[in-house]
Amino acid sequence: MKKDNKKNFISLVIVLVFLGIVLLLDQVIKPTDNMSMLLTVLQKGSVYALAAVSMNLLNGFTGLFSLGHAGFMLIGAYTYAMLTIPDAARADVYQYYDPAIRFSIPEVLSNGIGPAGTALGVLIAVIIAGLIACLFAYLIGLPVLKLKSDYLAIATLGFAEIIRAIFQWSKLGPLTNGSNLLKGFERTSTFKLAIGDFTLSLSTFVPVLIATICIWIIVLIKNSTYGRAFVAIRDDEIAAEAMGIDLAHHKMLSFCTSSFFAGISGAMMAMVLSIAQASNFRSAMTYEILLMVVLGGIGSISGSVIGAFLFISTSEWWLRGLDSGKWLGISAPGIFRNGFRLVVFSVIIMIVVLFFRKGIMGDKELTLEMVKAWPKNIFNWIRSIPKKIKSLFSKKEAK
Amino acid sequence: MSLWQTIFPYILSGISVGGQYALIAIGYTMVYGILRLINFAHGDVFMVAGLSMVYLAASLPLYLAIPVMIILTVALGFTIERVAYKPLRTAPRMSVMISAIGVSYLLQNLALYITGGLNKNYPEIPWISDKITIFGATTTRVTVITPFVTIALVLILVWVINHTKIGMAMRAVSKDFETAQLMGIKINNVISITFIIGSFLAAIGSMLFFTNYPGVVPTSGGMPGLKAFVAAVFGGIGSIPGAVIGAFIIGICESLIKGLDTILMSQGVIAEQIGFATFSDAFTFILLIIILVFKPMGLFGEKQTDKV
Amino acid sequence: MKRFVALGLVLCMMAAALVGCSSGSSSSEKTVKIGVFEPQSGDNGAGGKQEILGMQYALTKTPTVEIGGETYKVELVYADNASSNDKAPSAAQTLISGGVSVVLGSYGSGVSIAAGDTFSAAKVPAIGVTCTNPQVTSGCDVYYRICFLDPFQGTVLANFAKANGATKAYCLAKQGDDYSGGLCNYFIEAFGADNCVYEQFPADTSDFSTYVTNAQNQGCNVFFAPVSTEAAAQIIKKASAQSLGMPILAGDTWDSNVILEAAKGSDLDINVTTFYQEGANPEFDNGIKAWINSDATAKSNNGGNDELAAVTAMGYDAYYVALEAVKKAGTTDPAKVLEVLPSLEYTGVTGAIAFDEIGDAKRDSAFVKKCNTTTGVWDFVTEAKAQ
Amino acid sequence: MGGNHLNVNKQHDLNDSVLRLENATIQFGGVIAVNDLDMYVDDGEIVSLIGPNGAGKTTAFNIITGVYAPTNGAVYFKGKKIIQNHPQGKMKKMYSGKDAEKYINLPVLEPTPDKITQMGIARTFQNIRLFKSRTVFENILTAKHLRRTSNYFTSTFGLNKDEEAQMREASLELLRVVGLEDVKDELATSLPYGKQRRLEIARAMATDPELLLLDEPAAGMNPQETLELAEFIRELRDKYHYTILIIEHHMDLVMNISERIYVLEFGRLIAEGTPTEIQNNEDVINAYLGVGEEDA
Repeated sequence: MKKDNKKNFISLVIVLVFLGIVLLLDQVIKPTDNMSMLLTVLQKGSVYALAAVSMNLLNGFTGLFSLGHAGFMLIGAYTYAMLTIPDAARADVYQYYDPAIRFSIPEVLSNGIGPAGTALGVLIAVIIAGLIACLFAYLIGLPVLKLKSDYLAIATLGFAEIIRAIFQWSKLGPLTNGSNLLKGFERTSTFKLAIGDFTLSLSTFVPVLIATICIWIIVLIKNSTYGRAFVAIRDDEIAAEAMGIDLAHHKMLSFCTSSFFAGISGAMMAMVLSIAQASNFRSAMTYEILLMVVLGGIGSISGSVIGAFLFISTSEWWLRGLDSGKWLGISAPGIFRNGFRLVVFSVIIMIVVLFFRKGIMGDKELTLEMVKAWPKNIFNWIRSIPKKIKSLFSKKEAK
Repeated sequence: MSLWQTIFPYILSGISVGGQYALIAIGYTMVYGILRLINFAHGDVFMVAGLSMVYLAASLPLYLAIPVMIILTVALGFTIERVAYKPLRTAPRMSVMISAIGVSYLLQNLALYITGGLNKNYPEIPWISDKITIFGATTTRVTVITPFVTIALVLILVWVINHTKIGMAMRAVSKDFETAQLMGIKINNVISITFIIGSFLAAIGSMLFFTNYPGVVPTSGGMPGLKAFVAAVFGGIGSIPGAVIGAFIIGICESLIKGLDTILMSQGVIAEQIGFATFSDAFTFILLIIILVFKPMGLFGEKQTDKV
Repeated sequence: MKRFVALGLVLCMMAAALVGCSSGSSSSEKTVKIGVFEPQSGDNGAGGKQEILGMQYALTKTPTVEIGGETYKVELVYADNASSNDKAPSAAQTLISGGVSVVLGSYGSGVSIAAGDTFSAAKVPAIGVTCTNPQVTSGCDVYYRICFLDPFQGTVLANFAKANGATKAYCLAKQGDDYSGGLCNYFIEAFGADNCVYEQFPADTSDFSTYVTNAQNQGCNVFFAPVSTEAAAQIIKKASAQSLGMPILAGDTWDSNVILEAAKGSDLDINVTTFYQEGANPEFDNGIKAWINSDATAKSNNGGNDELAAVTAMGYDAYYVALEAVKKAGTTDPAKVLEVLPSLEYTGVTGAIAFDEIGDAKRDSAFVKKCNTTTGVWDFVTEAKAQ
Repeated sequence: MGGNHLNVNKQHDLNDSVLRLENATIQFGGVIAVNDLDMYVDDGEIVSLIGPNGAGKTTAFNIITGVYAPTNGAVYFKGKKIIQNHPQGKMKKMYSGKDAEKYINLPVLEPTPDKITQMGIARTFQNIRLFKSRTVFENILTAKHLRRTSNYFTSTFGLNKDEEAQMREASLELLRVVGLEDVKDELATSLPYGKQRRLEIARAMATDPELLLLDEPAAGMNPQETLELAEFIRELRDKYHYTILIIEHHMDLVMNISERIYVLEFGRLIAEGTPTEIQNNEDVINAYLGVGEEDA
């Protein structure tokens, strides 16, 4: 037990240091700097990390293959956006409709209790976003959670499409602005904290913080007795039920929890992109999140986080050069043209899917011991390469 | 205008779309019947067939381009199975499905790269692109012949499955994978042939589809693919006639829903537009969920139970 | 073990990427970077590429600029916003972090609206080339544009339709597309909502035959479909196949050789409003045509021929507006460039350009062109002014 | 037909039995897998259910544990009716068993397996079903989930520290009892076969049952191991006062530990009695003759 406490303490310190660094980066890096992509990656990465971890909770731990994630993120994004557009901006945003909601939670609260109200309002809106997604998940879960693996996948995929159509329906225009985009709501680029003369920029810190807290809660769930029940359902549904685990109840819990956090990540997505539009939340988004989970390792929370950040940083930043002619100093405009990045990317993913089926982490979690052992392991691995190559050839000869 | 006159054009285009979905749906239903795998990449094979036709027709005469396109598509289907699914035969179903999603992602991105993300115009195939008038509705010939081509191909396929040795092997494998293997059926050959047939039909389907709707983009395969899969589920996965009937129903419903505002207004049922067209894609999925909840095995599917 | 192989792979990738980042530009020559924020893929990919062509041609003509007495080499920095609103902010951020002084684009309004906040946060000025939705500039203090707006264009089109005897209009927009949705909205406002049937098709629609049937069954006598060229080509095919029987009307996106190609040989009556009429400036026309014909990539980006799109001309003008701006600012600092934009004036091939207090171009005329389906070119119809 | 019912040897009140099956019948399509099964297990008894392969033994287990709803019949646990059904839907016409009228107007009771386990019936599986990604210890701990008092919220945020500690302690204790303490951190599926069987029993025990259903616990074991297992089962019964129902093919084990034995053939009960009675029962000998049924 003591050892556990010490471990928890160390992880807490690491997380706090990480958050501190993010806060610092937020102040140091200006948007026009070369390194500002780092902030973009941190912002988007934390959105997708939460989305991937919440999907992993369902697909990885509970073994329910659901493809409805984009739908729940959409609900979260719209709920958040609708609740935080300042009243004055509504007429401009709802160009063609008469807005039905005439208040903004942060605005109402900041009128009541000052600047802290804005922060509180944003927080409340984010939580409501999660709760509404959770409510939808409950309603959807009632009929579909009985379905088996691939039928569940296709049914949830279908529901995501239905949700998208509903939010685009012109009759709901006063709420959702029809199929047009929502903007002008509280967004990360406006998150600032004024301390005396000094203004602290929080545009990266806030999403990273929200994601950290949410992922931390998911870790707690995973380690709780309910988390063990979820894994039991994944490992063997029949045995789990025979051990007294109520399948319907636990599947629903997992589904709703996953959707709750998906809703929050949707709200964060709106915050980071500063727009929300139904047409962005398509099944392709679900697939991308799924591929992040696969990349990181199904069943590993740290894997999903790594997968998400890797996916985002390569696609948004490091591999951009593959699209614009020059990468790593190699200039080949004929090959490195628009779309090449995605081709390279999908090839890497197929390699992972086919040859490294467990992804980066497998179903293990990143631990301090593992990090400590890395240098040695990597060294050993490099040393073993010649042998492997040799054995590869000798095998062929044997054939 | 009489009701019939109003809705006939919708039904006509619905039947035509349905026929094209049917040709894709067969690929889904056969693969699912044998491998229990939703081949998410199948819609993209359909898209690649369309795209390769665009490029082939630019340099070859049509009478050569069409067969080459079909061969390429079939080769693609075969290769996908060998490279992306065969190594995962013993892996959990989720892994194979993820692999399928990965292949779909790869094909779409490759198409994006090659086309530069631009819409490609499908070449006009003479005769079937001609304009004709039927019962007062003007349309292209392809619209009218699609259902007949579809039904003819399905009849041939059903005959193959019921009366040839390979058809028998297919039926055996779909009934019981392991036992079929023990009985000496060469599983891999059967699976490959299933993919070949599926891709062949997708190639024909793409020809009819893109002649009708002549723009090919990397995401062209996505929606038709999903709808065709829903059609397969609707008809009862593994059942070819089921898939075909499901596809026609979905095609007609979809077309009618797009025109529902107009139909209802012309009949005086509603005074102003409701915007049903928004749900033309979603409707397919509503149908899917209703079927899955109330008749999970589809119209013609067989029930399976897990052994404890 | 495989895990470590994967990890090793990842680490290699990271290392490679970091190397890639650090190896920035090292040339001693002074450059000014102009961001090109355009769709190069997706629905509007074709249009975006044509718009870029104008900028690229302008770059070949004027590759340097005098800023504060020094000669700067102009460099175009591209970012593909993929016609997708969710990809737009990060594409914008790529440009900003690339150190651009001013950004041009985009074709399509949605992406510009979506990226406005990103530009605004970084105080980097953006000059819209053909994004016509009012929201592009109305909610964003750094967005300017050189084209006319949808309320104007919609009114011009509605008036044109009425003048040609239309009494009932069928309006078709793409769901979630700010350009077509906005334009339809303003068209309906000007035409009279009671006489319009307005429908939206979902993304990824390929079957437009039902919409054509809807228009016929509703007894409309003009078909207004200001959608992307990709959908346009399909609509034209279906309209032709089903003998639409009414004129088709559209906005500036349709001024593209994609439309000409699709409509060639049919019996359709297609009219569009646009920014530029070929022939207004023969020197520019001939110059750019010669350039397109000499450059294979440019030609394929233009759709395989040298037919000029109005957006190309607009892109050409936008490039010079950007040069004027940095010249006037006397520095490459985006914040300074932003300051001089309100007072900037420039006369380009598409006419005189100046900005009003919102940041919109003071333009009062649009050209109406008609598709000649036998020869496959645009015929000039009229020049429409705002009332 | 009829007359196939065996007379109950002992005179006693059936309501005292821990488990009682009454007219339990299950029909899949045209096949009757379990036919009109009447049996009981008394408090603290070790009873075996034997019969040739395909006789319907595991199906009987599946009825008791709620995996399959019986087509007709009822199950009582500690005198309380827990499962009851009569032919419904398509089965109304197809049903070819007996006593359909008896339950026709009675309410249908079809609890899911977890509810049955909740009541105090736990089982093991013929084809071992351990939680394969988890360690030995975690397998036990997972089964403790059933008797939690914490809810989703409290257990997530660590507000159930005492209970969690108690669950861990109890799981360790169980591992000690079954002698798997030394391998507690190994992956469950990496254990040798015999130990996996033991772990399955321990996991079932972790749900705090009164009635244990063991489905072929000695399958794949050698005579020595089988002997140990018999001793082990008896110990468990004595220590925890379990009532135990076993399906088994190893006759040594069955005859060694059973107080009573039921014999099934083709879904029907053909004999019931003490080991000695069964060994001398002609029906049983006939059923087993020629079949030569014995696992290696």
